[in-house]
Amino acid sequence: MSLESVKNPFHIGKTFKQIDDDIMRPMETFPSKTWWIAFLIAASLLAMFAGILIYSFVKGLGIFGLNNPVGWGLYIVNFVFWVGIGHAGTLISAILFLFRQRWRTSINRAAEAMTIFAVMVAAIFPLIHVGRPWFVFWVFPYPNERGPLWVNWRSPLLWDVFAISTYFIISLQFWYMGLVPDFANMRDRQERFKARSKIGELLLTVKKITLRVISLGWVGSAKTWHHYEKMVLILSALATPLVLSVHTIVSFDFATSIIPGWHATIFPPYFVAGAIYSGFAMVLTLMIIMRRTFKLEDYITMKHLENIGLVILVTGMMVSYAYTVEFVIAAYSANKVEQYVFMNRLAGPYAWAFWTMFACNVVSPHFMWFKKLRNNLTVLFIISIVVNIGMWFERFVIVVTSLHRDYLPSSWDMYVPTIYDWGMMLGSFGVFFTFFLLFVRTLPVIAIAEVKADEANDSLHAAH
Amino acid sequence: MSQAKNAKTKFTQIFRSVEVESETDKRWEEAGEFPASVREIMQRGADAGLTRKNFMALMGASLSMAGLNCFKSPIEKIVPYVNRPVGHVPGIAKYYATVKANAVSVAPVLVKTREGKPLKIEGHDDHPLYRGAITGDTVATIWDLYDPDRVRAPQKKSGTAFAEIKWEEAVKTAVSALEKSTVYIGKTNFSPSENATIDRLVKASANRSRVVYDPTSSIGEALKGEKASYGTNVVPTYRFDTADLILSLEADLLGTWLQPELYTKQFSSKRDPLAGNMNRLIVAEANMSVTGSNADDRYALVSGSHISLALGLANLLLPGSALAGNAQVRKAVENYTASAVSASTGLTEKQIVSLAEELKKYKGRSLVVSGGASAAVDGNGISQVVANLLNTILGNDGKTLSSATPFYSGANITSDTEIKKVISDIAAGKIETVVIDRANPVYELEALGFQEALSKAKNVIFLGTHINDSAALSSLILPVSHYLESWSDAESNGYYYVGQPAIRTLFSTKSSLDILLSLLGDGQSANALVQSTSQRFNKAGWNALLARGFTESSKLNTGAGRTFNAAALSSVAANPPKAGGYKLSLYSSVALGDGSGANISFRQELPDPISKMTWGNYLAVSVADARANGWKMGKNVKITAEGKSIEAPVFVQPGLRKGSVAMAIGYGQKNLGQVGANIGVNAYSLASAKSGNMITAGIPVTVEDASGSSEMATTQKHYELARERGLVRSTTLQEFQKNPRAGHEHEEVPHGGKAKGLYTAHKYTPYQWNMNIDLSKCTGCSACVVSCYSENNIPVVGKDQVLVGREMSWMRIDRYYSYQNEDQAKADPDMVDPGVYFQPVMCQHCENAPCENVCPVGATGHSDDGLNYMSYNRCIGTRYCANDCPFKVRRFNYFEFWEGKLRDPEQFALNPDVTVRSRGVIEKCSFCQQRIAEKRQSAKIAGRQLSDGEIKTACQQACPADAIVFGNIQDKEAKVTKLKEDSRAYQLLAETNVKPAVSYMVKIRNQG
Amino acid sequence: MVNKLITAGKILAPIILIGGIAGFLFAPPKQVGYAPEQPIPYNHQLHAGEYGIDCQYCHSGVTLGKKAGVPATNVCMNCHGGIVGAAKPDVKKLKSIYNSGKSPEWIRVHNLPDHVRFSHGPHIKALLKEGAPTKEACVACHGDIANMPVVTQVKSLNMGFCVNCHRNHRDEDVYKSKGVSVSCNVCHY
Amino acid sequence: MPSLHEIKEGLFSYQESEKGWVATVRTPADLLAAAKKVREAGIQNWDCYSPCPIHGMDEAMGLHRSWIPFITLVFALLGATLGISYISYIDLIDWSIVYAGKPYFSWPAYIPILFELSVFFGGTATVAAVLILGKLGKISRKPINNRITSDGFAVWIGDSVSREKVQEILGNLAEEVSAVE
Repeated sequence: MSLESVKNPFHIGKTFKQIDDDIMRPMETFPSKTWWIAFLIAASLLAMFAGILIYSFVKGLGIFGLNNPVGWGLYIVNFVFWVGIGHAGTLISAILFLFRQRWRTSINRAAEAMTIFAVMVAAIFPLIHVGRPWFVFWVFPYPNERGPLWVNWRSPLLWDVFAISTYFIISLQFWYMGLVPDFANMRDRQERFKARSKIGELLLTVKKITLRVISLGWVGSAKTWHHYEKMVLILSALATPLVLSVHTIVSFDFATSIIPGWHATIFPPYFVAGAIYSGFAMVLTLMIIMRRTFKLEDYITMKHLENIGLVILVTGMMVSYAYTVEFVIAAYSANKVEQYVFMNRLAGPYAWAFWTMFACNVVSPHFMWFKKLRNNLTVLFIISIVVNIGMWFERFVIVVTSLHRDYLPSSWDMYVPTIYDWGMMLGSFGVFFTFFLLFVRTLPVIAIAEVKADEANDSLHAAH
Repeated sequence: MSQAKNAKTKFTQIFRSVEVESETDKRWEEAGEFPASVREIMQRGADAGLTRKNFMALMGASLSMAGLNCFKSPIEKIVPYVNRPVGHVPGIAKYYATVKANAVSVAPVLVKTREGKPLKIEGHDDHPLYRGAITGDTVATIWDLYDPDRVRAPQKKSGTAFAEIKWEEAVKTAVSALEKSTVYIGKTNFSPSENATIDRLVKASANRSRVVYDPTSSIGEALKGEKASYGTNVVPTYRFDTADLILSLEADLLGTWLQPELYTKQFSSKRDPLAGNMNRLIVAEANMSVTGSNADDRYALVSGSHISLALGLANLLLPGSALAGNAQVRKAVENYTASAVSASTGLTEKQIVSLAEELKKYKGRSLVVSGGASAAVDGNGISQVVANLLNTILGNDGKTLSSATPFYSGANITSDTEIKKVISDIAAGKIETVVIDRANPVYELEALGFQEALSKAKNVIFLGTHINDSAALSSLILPVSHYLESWSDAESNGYYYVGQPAIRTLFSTKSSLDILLSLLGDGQSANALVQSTSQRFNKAGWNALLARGFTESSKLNTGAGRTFNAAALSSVAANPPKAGGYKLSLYSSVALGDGSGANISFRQELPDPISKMTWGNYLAVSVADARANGWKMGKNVKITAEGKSIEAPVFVQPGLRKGSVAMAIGYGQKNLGQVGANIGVNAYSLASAKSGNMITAGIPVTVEDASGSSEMATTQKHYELARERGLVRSTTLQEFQKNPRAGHEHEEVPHGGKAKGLYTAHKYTPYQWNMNIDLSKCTGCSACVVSCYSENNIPVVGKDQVLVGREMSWMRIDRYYSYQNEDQAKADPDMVDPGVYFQPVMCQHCENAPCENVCPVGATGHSDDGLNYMSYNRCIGTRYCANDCPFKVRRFNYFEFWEGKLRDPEQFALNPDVTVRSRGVIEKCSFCQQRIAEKRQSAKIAGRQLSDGEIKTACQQACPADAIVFGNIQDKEAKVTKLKEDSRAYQLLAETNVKPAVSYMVKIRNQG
Repeated sequence: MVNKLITAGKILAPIILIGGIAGFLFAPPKQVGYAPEQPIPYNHQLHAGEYGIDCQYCHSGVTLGKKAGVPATNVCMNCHGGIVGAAKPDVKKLKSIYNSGKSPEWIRVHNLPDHVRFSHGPHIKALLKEGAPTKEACVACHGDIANMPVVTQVKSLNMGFCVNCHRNHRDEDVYKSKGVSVSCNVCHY
Repeated sequence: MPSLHEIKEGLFSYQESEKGWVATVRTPADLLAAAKKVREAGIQNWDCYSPCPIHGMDEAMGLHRSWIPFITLVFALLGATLGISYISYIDLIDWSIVYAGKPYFSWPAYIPILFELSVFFGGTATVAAVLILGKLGKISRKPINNRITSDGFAVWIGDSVSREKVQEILGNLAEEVSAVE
């Protein structure tokens, strides 16, 4: 089946069969050497992550650089960073869906996968950074034999528990439900594969069984599509405020506290903008690599990347605005402690972190003003990396510089991350990329049914 | 008692085994020493019901907190008493009065015991002089008792190692060694019984001699000076509570000099600005001491130049005084003109003249004191002589100081000349046996070459608790018991004290008196000797004496003024020495003192009140010198004095004049124990011996850069902004009298004080606990900090953890340097005269506590009596509360600090009423919840309400300055309520509306 | 066969899961019913029940402070030192232990975790009516010990047990002024 | 030990009960047209199959509005109600503790949790509703042919209608009509 070319710039113009073959090629061929190398690196970082984790359970949190004024260090920096990354996926799926942005279809699957993995990585951090992780289930308000012993509903950390678990579960449902038609597609393609050995046959059978189970008996009925479409709309409508609420609540961890530099009303929008900023940058990084390695240039076009670049430009300016406003608020507040914290960011012992953040987050997105640069893969790639570095430093600046010098100068101290802190940070990338690399080889990285739906729509319009 | 096969069972037996118990009882009964009231102390609990709390609460707490209570609890046994002592109720603490006397001080104390175990040392509230005053060092002696590194049995050197021997053999060896020519080297001693016994021992043979020395130069300097000035062998009693002006020349009377707890008590009793009862403290010193930091006026001197200042003042004050006609005096002081003194001390002429003018105004009601290692410029007690001279000129003698009921009247000090002769005799083999009694001359007298001489001695008998540098070189060690295991006595300030044991000896040790008596071989027991000595002083009967712990030996009176012997000034230089180069002063640190207790990690980790340094000493240098040489904190330098040099890190200390450098003694011991050895450097090795005397002040040294730098384990690194943020508030007495709200200039009052919270406040009835801390009284002495550690089972974390900022102190004393205003700050860029402010900060128990809000599991909240509680067993350790605490008083257990870390018998020092925290939980000040609960429970049992002042927190109880008041704010008549309403009261960070339960009182300095 | 197994799995899995969680959450306290064998089978029913010896005769610390206290062995000897029950083998055993200068090693029955601080005194004070025998106050937590030949733990003594009592009674007039509280720091410090 | 084949059979024995006729069509537009025709023919028991949702299909097939938004709303409100009830019971009745001087019922602090609970309940209920309404989860179902999930479009009509009738309705839109047993 072929379609005449239409005006839509995101129109692909391939047969459905061709689309299937293109997108499923990575899953149906043996992984390349590059993939194996990348996977080995990621997996060994994951192993390091696990190793440090076990060591910290055995020895105690003292192996990290935390101390009295700075009770939260790289763990929370990483947590906020990864939660931020985890925002772009749902945002692309949900908000762009609500705004009927066609360009979402080619990237939403991978972006959602990124969300799931980033939230998983993020959620690990607050769980393992507590002093007694074996009691971390106490944050759930379950009835227990200690009599009426419950949780403190006023704690932003408890809100986090609810927000992040809800976000994770809803995102997972959204992602999974989006995959079901593609699973069915995969299920129905299996017949073309023949096993050449006993083991191969066994694996193939397992794969077939698994696919049948996870595709939930999808038959492509219009009646199902009818409900399904509604569900996508509703989940999008739910996920949009959810995604905003999650980072808002993460920002409450800081904003509801009393620490100067944390206690700011601008935090919720500031954090959400930052999350979108970093999330899109990460999507950009991943898409540039993915389209190149899996030859998906027809699906993820320069136009897609350019749009992401524009989002980065806009959110980058929002973040810059937030930085400015923070300083203005401090200056205007006549609160000496607040003022000191911001002066300390500019010129204190962690000024290097602030200026790194400034250079990465405030300066670099402005390259996106230029169409030529927006269409330059190298520039886009570098900027996407730089923005993520900057956003990591933003969290570092917020968490560490606010804590290390607060009200009483007597308790001021420095925070120096140890090798284990850095190991956990690197390791978290390992965890993320291990999952992501597995994802690109096992699941369709582009939502096939949705691409087809758009293509079908094009054909209907063309027919008119 | 059988020798232990295994240390663990041994200590368990001490408290549990009835077998051992009855055996001991029999022994004591046979000796007939124990009156009924005391015997019960010795009836240590075999009640395992309590032992369970003691053992399991301490050792097992973290286990059960780790959730093992999900499983079946382990079977526990209860072994009750066979015969329970009358009046003993398991679980209820008993207090015994005793005395802690060491070489330089006497402290009446109460020992809190539970089931026969001493748990805590507290001040003796009923003592009319001390009124509960205690030093941190005395509080810390509870850990001395349970120090695992104590020598556990007599040791004899065979080859290079020591081997345990039996007491009988040890005594036999010692007695035969004493038959040779012998020198008995000890320190100053307050005990009449011991002094008499030592005298008997020494005089028993003609070839025995006695050496008494004091390396801290506190009593030593005073005795030498008194002898020169008045020909007496006593140190007078100082009455800081009667002096309106105190001039201290290098005497750290609030920190380390003689009896700082008593002096603090006396000093602070006259720091009540509301009643107008304010004394004036003027300190002239080189190094910044606790006293100097509390001075109303402080004069930073060139190291060792306080003699010049004193003589200069004498020169100005002489006309018209009692000594005006004394030509000898006039001759001695006449060259000390204001300008000459100015050149010597670094002060301006105007300062000197105005100081003299002021002293003149306080004739007869002032007090001049001088002493300590940093005052010992000639080894002959000149500092005491010049203090005496000034006191005589000012007519203070007999008014604010008393020689009639002396502070010290024990063994007389041996002059350095004689000590040098003894040392050369040892070196020459003329003295074959050296007895070292609870001293460490190898370490302390390094400058006099003691160590080299000692190697020539045939027999070295060491009496002491640890294998210190001297013990390591001895041939026989006779382990001395802790004072809580011994009978002892002391006489001081017109009181006679009896020290009674509170526990049987933990190890195979004997009391010092018992050892001395056994060396004499006349079979008398220490108990009998003390009893007979006490009859000289005590009229009320032995049991009454034991119950009280002391008796008045003679009525405390000031006596008449004495005649000053002007010949004492003969050694004074005709002209004041000129300032120039680096001059080093040695000083005793508050934490370690003379260093004998350096093996206690709590002492090592107690931050120095001024520098906030832990775990080691350093060379304090002035800001000007640091700037000129580019020295940063921790830069290693090489200090050379008379050819001997050591390397130490630099600490940039505000309050020092250019050229003055200072270093603490007590550090750098090579042997002591697992904790105390090789921490810091031995400052004694820089002491000057050129003149033949050992000199510890004003030593000319050269300071050169050495390679590298050291990490400085300070607990406070910043002191700026304290005034601008309204954290410490101070004003002068004059300002305060004009404006009672003076000092609150930097208070932030949002919305003009009319801001209302979102919520209506909760009501707390009938109790709501509050605390008030008077910054005018607080001297920063840190007794409260030690007491808090002892009461609340706070772990010591070690240098590496302090370096990363993880000290666990529930209560810290913030120290700030500040100036009254910008102009003052600009005028003193080198920070020679900064104002020093101390601010004890513990959990503020905020009514609107930010920490409570953020705990997801509700481990911390507000109790019905207004406390911010912390349930360790609910804590999962998110550390959010610690982050959100604006005072940063919450501490997190980054590692397991107790379980498996305690060395037997350290666990017995733990308070069974306080849960030992495991790894991964937050802890913080609880306002001594266990003390509140105990009193509330007993009030409930008695069916009454608590009265004001009934509950005392550990810090309040230890505070010698009475700066801390604790009570129920709901009681309108309570002292704490009244203080909170005072115009001086303020709360930290009140602008954040956290509503702290702790309020502070503006510091009032009485300036000019 | 396979299908049956699968069906069974489908039904059993949620039951096991829910049952397991419920069991974990609501399992009856393990301590209830704990009645260890004591070195000497001291019979409370006989002493406190039949002979009516007041609890405080032996547990004399109960009104004074934290500990009720297991009696010192010489308290037993007040009666058994003479001819009382002298023929019984257990009394003989007790005597021989006492005469050897030791005490029997009793097994603790009511055992609170170490982070819980319970003081008997105020509780007995609050629960004991004027002139009534002490055992009426003890019943609330220890059950009817006076009728137990072997002491058995009858109440869970877990946190819920303590808190329920504190919470339910704190607003009653009798207890209002006594500071009955549910604040954590009443027991944990 | 049963063979793999047996397990497979046990798991997925084909149980399609809806017998009838399947007509494949070529394009989405054809499917729309076919659907329209079937509906106009007044046939009740029929359905369309496609690899992707097709815009306009609901109108073409005359499907009534989905119930799902209503279910979402009900469950979202249920989540919030359960949440506030639980929290109120705990904070007001069961375990009243003063935290930071705030009232026992600190409603502003509950808003984030209530919001999350309503989203969680609403979202999960939505997915559950789709599974039920869309007849998902019955993994034994198989598509009418393997091309449906890739590039096939088809109309299914129940066997109450004869094959001839089906062909008549669809005319030349149908590529091929076959029977489903």
